[in-house]
Amino acid sequence: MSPVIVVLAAVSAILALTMLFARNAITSALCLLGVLISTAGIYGLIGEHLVATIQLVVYAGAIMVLFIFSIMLLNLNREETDFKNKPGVFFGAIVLGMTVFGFIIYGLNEHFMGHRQDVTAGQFTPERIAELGGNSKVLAHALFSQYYVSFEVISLALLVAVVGAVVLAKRKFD
Amino acid sequence: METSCLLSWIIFTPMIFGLILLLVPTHFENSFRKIALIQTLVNAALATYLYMNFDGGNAGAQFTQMVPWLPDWGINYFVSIDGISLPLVMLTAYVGPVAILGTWPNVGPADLAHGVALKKEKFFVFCLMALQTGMYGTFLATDLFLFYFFWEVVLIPMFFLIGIWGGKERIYATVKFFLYTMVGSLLMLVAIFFLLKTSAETMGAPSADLYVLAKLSFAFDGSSLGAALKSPQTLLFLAFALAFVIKVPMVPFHTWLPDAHVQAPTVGSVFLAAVLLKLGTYGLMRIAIPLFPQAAHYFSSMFICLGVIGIIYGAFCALAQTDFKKLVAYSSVSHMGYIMVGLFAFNKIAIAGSLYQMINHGISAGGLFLVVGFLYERLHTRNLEEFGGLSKTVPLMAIAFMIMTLSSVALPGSNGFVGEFPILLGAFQVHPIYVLFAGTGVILGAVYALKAYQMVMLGPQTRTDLDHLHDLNKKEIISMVVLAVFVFGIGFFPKTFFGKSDATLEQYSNSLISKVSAQ
Amino acid sequence: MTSSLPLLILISPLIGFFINGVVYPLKLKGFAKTDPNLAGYTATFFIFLSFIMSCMAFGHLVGGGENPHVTSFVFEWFNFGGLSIPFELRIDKLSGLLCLIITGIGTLIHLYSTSYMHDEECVGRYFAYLNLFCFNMLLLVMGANLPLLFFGWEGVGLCSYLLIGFWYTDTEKANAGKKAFIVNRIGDLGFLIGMFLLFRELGTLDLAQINLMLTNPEVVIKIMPSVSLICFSLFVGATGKSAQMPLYVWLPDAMAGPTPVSALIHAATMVTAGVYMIARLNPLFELTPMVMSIIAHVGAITALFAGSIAIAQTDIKKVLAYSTVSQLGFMFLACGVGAYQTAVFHLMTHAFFKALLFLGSGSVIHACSGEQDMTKMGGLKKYLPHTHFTMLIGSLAISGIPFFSGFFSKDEILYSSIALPGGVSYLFVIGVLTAMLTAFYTGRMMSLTFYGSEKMSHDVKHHLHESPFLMTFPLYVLAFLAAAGGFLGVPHLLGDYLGHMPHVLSQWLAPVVPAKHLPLVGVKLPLHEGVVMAGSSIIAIASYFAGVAVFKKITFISDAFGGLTGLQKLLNNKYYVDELYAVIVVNPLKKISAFAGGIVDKYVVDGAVNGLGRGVRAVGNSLRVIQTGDLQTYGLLMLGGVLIAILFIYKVLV
Amino acid sequence: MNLLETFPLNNLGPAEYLSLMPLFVLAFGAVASLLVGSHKEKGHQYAFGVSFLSLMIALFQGTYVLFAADVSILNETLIFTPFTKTISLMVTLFAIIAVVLTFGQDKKEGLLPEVYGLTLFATAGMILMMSTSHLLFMFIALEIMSLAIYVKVAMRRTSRYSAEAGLKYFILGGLASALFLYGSALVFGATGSLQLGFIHNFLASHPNPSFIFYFGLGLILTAMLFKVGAVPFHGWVPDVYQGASTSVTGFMGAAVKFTAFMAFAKIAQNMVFVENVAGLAWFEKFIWVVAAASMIYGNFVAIAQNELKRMLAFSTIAHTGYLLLGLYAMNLGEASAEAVVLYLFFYALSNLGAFAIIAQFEEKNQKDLSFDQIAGMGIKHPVLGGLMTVFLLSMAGIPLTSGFIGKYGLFASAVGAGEVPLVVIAVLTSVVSVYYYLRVIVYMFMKEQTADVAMYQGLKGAGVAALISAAATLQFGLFPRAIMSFVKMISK
Amino acid sequence: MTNDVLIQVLAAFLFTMGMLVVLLRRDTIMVLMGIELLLNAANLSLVAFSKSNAMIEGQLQVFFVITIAAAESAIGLSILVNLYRNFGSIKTQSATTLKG
Repeated sequence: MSPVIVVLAAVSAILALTMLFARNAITSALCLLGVLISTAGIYGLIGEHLVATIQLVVYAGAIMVLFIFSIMLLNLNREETDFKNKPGVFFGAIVLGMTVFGFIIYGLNEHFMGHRQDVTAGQFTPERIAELGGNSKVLAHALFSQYYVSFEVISLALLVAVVGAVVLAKRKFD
Repeated sequence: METSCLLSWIIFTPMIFGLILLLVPTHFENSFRKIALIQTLVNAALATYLYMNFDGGNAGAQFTQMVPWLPDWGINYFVSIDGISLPLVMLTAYVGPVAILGTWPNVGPADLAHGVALKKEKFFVFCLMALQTGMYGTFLATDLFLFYFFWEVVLIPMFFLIGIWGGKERIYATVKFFLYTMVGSLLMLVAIFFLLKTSAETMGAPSADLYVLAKLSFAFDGSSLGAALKSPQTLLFLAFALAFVIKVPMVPFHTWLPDAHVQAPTVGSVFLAAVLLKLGTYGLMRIAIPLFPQAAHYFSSMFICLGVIGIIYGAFCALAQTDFKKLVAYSSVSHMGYIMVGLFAFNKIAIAGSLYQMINHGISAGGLFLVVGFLYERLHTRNLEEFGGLSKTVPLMAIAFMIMTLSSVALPGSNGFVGEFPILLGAFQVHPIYVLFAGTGVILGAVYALKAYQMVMLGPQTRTDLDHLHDLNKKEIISMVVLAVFVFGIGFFPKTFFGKSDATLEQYSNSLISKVSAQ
Repeated sequence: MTSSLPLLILISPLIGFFINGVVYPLKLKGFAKTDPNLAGYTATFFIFLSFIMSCMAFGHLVGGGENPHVTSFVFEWFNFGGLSIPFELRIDKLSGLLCLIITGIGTLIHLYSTSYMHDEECVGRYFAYLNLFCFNMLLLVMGANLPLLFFGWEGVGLCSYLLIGFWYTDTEKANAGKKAFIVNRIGDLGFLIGMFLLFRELGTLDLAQINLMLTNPEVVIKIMPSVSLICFSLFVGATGKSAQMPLYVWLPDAMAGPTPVSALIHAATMVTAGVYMIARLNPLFELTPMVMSIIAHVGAITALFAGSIAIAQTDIKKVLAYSTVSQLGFMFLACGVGAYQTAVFHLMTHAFFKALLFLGSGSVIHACSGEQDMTKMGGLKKYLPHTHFTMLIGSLAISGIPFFSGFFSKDEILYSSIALPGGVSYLFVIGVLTAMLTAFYTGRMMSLTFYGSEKMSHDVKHHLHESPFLMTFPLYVLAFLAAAGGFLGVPHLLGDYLGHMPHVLSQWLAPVVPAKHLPLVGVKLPLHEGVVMAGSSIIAIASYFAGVAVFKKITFISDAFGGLTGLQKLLNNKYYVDELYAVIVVNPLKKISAFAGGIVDKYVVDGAVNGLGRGVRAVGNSLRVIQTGDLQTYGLLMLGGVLIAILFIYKVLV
Repeated sequence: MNLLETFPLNNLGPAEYLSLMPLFVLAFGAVASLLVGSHKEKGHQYAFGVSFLSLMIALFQGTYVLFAADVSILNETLIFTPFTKTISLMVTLFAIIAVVLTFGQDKKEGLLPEVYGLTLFATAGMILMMSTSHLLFMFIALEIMSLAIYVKVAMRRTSRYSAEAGLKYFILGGLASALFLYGSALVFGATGSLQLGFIHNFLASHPNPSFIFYFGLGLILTAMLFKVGAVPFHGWVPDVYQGASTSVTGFMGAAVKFTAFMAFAKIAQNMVFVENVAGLAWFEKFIWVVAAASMIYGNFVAIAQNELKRMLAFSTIAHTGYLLLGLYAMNLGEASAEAVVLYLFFYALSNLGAFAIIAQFEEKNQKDLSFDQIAGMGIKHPVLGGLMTVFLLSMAGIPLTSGFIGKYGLFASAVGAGEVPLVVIAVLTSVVSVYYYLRVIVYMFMKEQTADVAMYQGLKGAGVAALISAAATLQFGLFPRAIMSFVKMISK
Repeated sequence: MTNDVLIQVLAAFLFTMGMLVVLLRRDTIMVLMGIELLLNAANLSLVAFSKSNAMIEGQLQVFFVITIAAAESAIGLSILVNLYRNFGSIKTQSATTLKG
């Protein structure tokens, strides 16, 4: 395993933690941004260039900008004194989350130790992809040959989003 | 098996009239009762025709009609009549017009002042008709699902009758009535599911036909109480029995009855006492006992004991009442106890007696509630202490009341005796001690009945406002005369009235007793 | 033989009932409007009709061979699952006799009432009830099976209820009627149980069949274990109807009804139903000496008890009422010792003289414009000669003065109580004592009423008048019967002297009620019949005239002997029996019912139901708190759910 | 071997287009109604007209192709069988009723014309969701549906209740869909596919999958349970039902529940009810608990409510419990599948009707309809009262109404499958439910009218919707044979 | 331990963090970000799985998911604006008028 991935993973983990505990919304937003970027980096490192790019452009680029913009708009960048949670709730949540995390780890471990080979590997080994002309090309073909229905359907979602945003955020109510 | 639509006509005539009624504009208010009267008379005529053509020699189902309804679930619209349901159908048919006539609203300014005026008349009459459809259906259904269907349908109009036209506590009473019945009947529903499942397993296809289900036999182990309680037959039996004894009502499930009766409008009480309570005993007689004979027999002494408790307890409660209607209601509890005793005695005579008693109680209790209604409509009170010495002013009412009282204390020559004597005689052959206690009901019954009669009719007149207390009018006289004819007719000539049931009863009790003794 | 005669006998008073109860009111639109005479004569006519027919039926029986009877089968009453009860009437020698008594005396009393009740309102109602009573009474004696007997049995109870409460506006009277009905009901339960037992043992309720089956030894052996129970239950029924201890309490109160009613129902006919029933079922009772002795004891004790009360009463009708109870005690004593025909004999004579006495007292009361208190009478002899004469005969008869009817029957009872194997010596002593008391209080009554100083108020005195013919005529007829009736049962001892006069009655009843042979000397007590006879008659005469003499001046014995005040008080208050019953029976019942209806039902049974409802609501309300409205709480809940799912998975897998 | 061979272009034939047609119709209809909705005065009418029209077309077109041969698009991403088409039609029917219900209420409830378009989008999403058998595609469909609903819920912009409800629904819904996504990711990792059919086969061949599969499955089921609103994933239900405008709530209560439960059933059938996978036994226990909890919680808390919509919300939680009972029985008995479909269908109809009635009694921008407001309403407006009674009785499962038939079938199948204890719980809790349904009737018919707060202007669209639902309710309650045998046939 | 495992663990961790953010932060906007984080974690594991299975399905799905995420955040933010208009605050606990 490549050290760079380890570093990125560590970074994003730390950023995630910071995001959880940071007092300032802006800080958290920036942390999230960092997480997303490092995730993109990881994508890139494991050879998923197209995904990495989209991650950068859409997520880090568009969505986060939207967030930060609205934070500014509603000027929420004041200090948040505390979580306003009862300590019981707080630690309860933490414990719950950690338990879940533990279970996942347990599962992953079991998976990678034992059941890994149950899954029949696909044909798209790195060599095969390289032979077919690279990751992006393959994905593009796949997308528009097999998944174009989904692709079309997504447009519905976006349309709904647009309409919804307009309807909800329209300034004055007639 | 010959088929005929007559029963369907009997069942649905009220509904048809009801739907027609809904189309009549509301401002014909005063004619709605007339329509109801016509409908009940039509039903009475149909029932009489049925009675004429009923073959008393045939023990099995007659006038059967089978229309596929939900064949996938083995459920059909299957109605038929036999000697057991015949008297009850006749009862319903004749109580109908009597109740309508006896509670005919004569709206005067005084009544308006007391809010007895025609209130939502159309809906009222519609409820009455729906109620009748439900009752006929329950008595005539030969398909378990259909039975349950009508059994529940009965609740709805009654719910409205009590809830809308009832007294002060009407809402409490009606909700209690509905829920109480619901608890039992939903457990019964589960039992029905189980029956259908079993029938599907044993006969390949599910079937809710009672005659088919009667062929099923369920494991029963009477070796010890624990074993008995564990065996499926017991569970099924108890599930059904609970539903029915709540309706009967058997102590300790009786508390809905006084409330419902006291709050219900007179016509509602009449139907409730005369017919609705019989649904419970009919269910026991038709379903719970014959389908699960061993279990029923195993627990019979328990039920008889509860029945006896009901007789005595109900009598004592009745004795304690000052509300006339409540007194009659508790007397119903007491009298229905006899039926329980008779049904669970597993003795020919007693079983026959219980069937007779169902009819007789229907007549006497109905009559008594009518009398209560007469008084309430005139004096707007039910408190016994506010009456007294009325028979000087209203001799006819006094006579009617006396006749009904006699019937309710089971004086020989009145119908009450025809019911109670065989029950006690038959049950005595099996459970002498219980009957000894049940017999005390004969005394207590006299005590409270005469107490009521005396407090209302005898003694010096205490009220001063009796000037506008008028005696029975024509309609009321007719209704009471009809009842009186039945009281003495049955009292003297039971054979004439119940003769057509003998064959069925004979076969019924024979098969029952043989099943039990086989165990 | 079968004929429609019994049916006609039965029906005719019923027709009268309908005419008086339904036809006239319908025609005249109201009960109060019926003309008294019309009502009275109608009723009388119909009961007289059935009297005639009874005589015809009687004629059939005379010399009708071995146990002749006239039956008419009317219709099937019950018939299901082995319970077959035909509506069948049978007149045999016993019921024939009783039919005569009922219809005969009934006719007289109807006639009497016509005049007596003339000024009342709703006379139509009265006569309707009276006819209805006759119908039921006839059904009682003619019914061929126990349920029919029970039919009549309850029917007469109803009529007595209605007639006692005839003046219903008076709460006292209404209560008296209620009391009568309810106390009777207690007995009826016994009767019912007896019937059920009989049916279980014999499978039939037909009287003739029962008696027939009992001649069969196997059957006897079969029912032996339960026969005592059967007889006892039936006897309980009898005590209720015939006012024996401890159920006699209703009869004195029953005097609240009109006097002719007391005469007919509470003296002559209804109250003797118990005796009739026991006599009718004598083969059954024969089987159980134990119950027989119970009957004898109860009878004797009742006789003495009631007799002693009668001494201290001032209400003339109360005196007669208690004397009735005491005479009934005599009859039961006779039954108890096994002398059924004697009991029937006394029943008959008692019917004569007690009816006479009641009617006489009625005439007195009538004359004294409704006054019943003897202390406000006295010296009426010269105002009411006919009444006095007839009542004198009646009193002599009841006191057992020789050669009046009472003498023969009572004497026979007394002697049977020592001469028969069932007899007991001390019961004989009690009997003699009672006889003495009877004569004594009768004398007292006569003296207080007819002799002695006049104590009535002026206006009463002013209105004093002898009753009209319609009332005196029955008196004379009954007086004749009371005087001569005894000669139907002349004991052999006397009969031999009197030109071999036979004991007609016992011969007559023999097929139904076998006559017991009485030895010349008592077996229980070595007394010669003649001695008993002489002794009792001497005692009777002595105490009668003592009674007459003593009470010329005074009202109570205690007035003479001050020491007896306490006793006097006790007697005057009837031994406080009513109060006792109130304490041990009535009040507890009231309390129980109040408890059951007021506490148990409302708070325990119903409380459980409502409590359940409240519980559900409470649970609902407490569960609401989960719904905090904070979305992150909901999120936490979700996460918890996820965790639960995972835990389930984990549990299953590991 | 080059790309084109690796990814052959498989074009859609006429059959495929025909079966996709309803989607196209709905999509275009939606857009059209959005456009015409922007008209100044008559925006609402036009938008309603267009959307109603397109829904009708979709309905008829769907009926037309109902029994066409099965169509599977793009290696089983979308499968159109008579069954899926039928349930899609049912949803379309709900949408029609909902649209009619909205029309006439929209102004009062402060809804913009866009609501119709969004309804159409949501319907399209639902149809997709029922037709697909691919987890990710299901996710997309779910999102389309949900996004539209979020907007509809939050649409009453001047009402803070609406805003709050929108927020809650959105956040929790987003959480749920994230869980769904991560779950499907894990499943994908464990089985190597997102195709339900493939996963089924995989499980059949590997009876002992890895833990993360179960974990992922758990997350997916959680998401579905959230959508159907089962305890403990129910938190949003009452608040959203109450906050959203009544017509929207009606649509949600009917269509969304229906769709989500159908998807749930499909997932369960493919990923849970697999023979000889011992590990899946947990599912039964889990569902048992959730079902029992939902019945008890829903019914008991509903008793404590004094507002109509909120009460119905809790009752809907209880009904979810009953449905889960049916689902539970599904892996034991075959009959349950039909029973569940029928029950859902009947329940959705009655639910729509009930909300249609409530909508007419409500005031402008009202939070909820309190019991006191409906006091005496049944007397004042007998027709509405009668209809409401029908719906309530149907939900309570009283005969004469379809609710009874549905309940009967459901419980009967459960008992047939041998699960008696849960049925007993269900039955006893439904007694409780009878109490609070009756309470409404009591208030409507038996209480004296306190103040005439409820405004009701004549029979509007809502009335029509109520009438339609009532007619259906009674029809299926008395003569359910036809629809029963139909469902039996198509679910073969 | 290979890249796959590492990435999976990272995904799991991010997932947990996202969940905690959603549950614990009181700013609605933070909650939205938490959801984004959740989706991101899901994407990550999806891609990694499909990569390790030598497939491309995962990657393809990721496109859709990202699009959906964008749509969601758009709606979310507009709802948030709406909330801010009505309550003057975007704290979650401010929007608790519907309860019980």
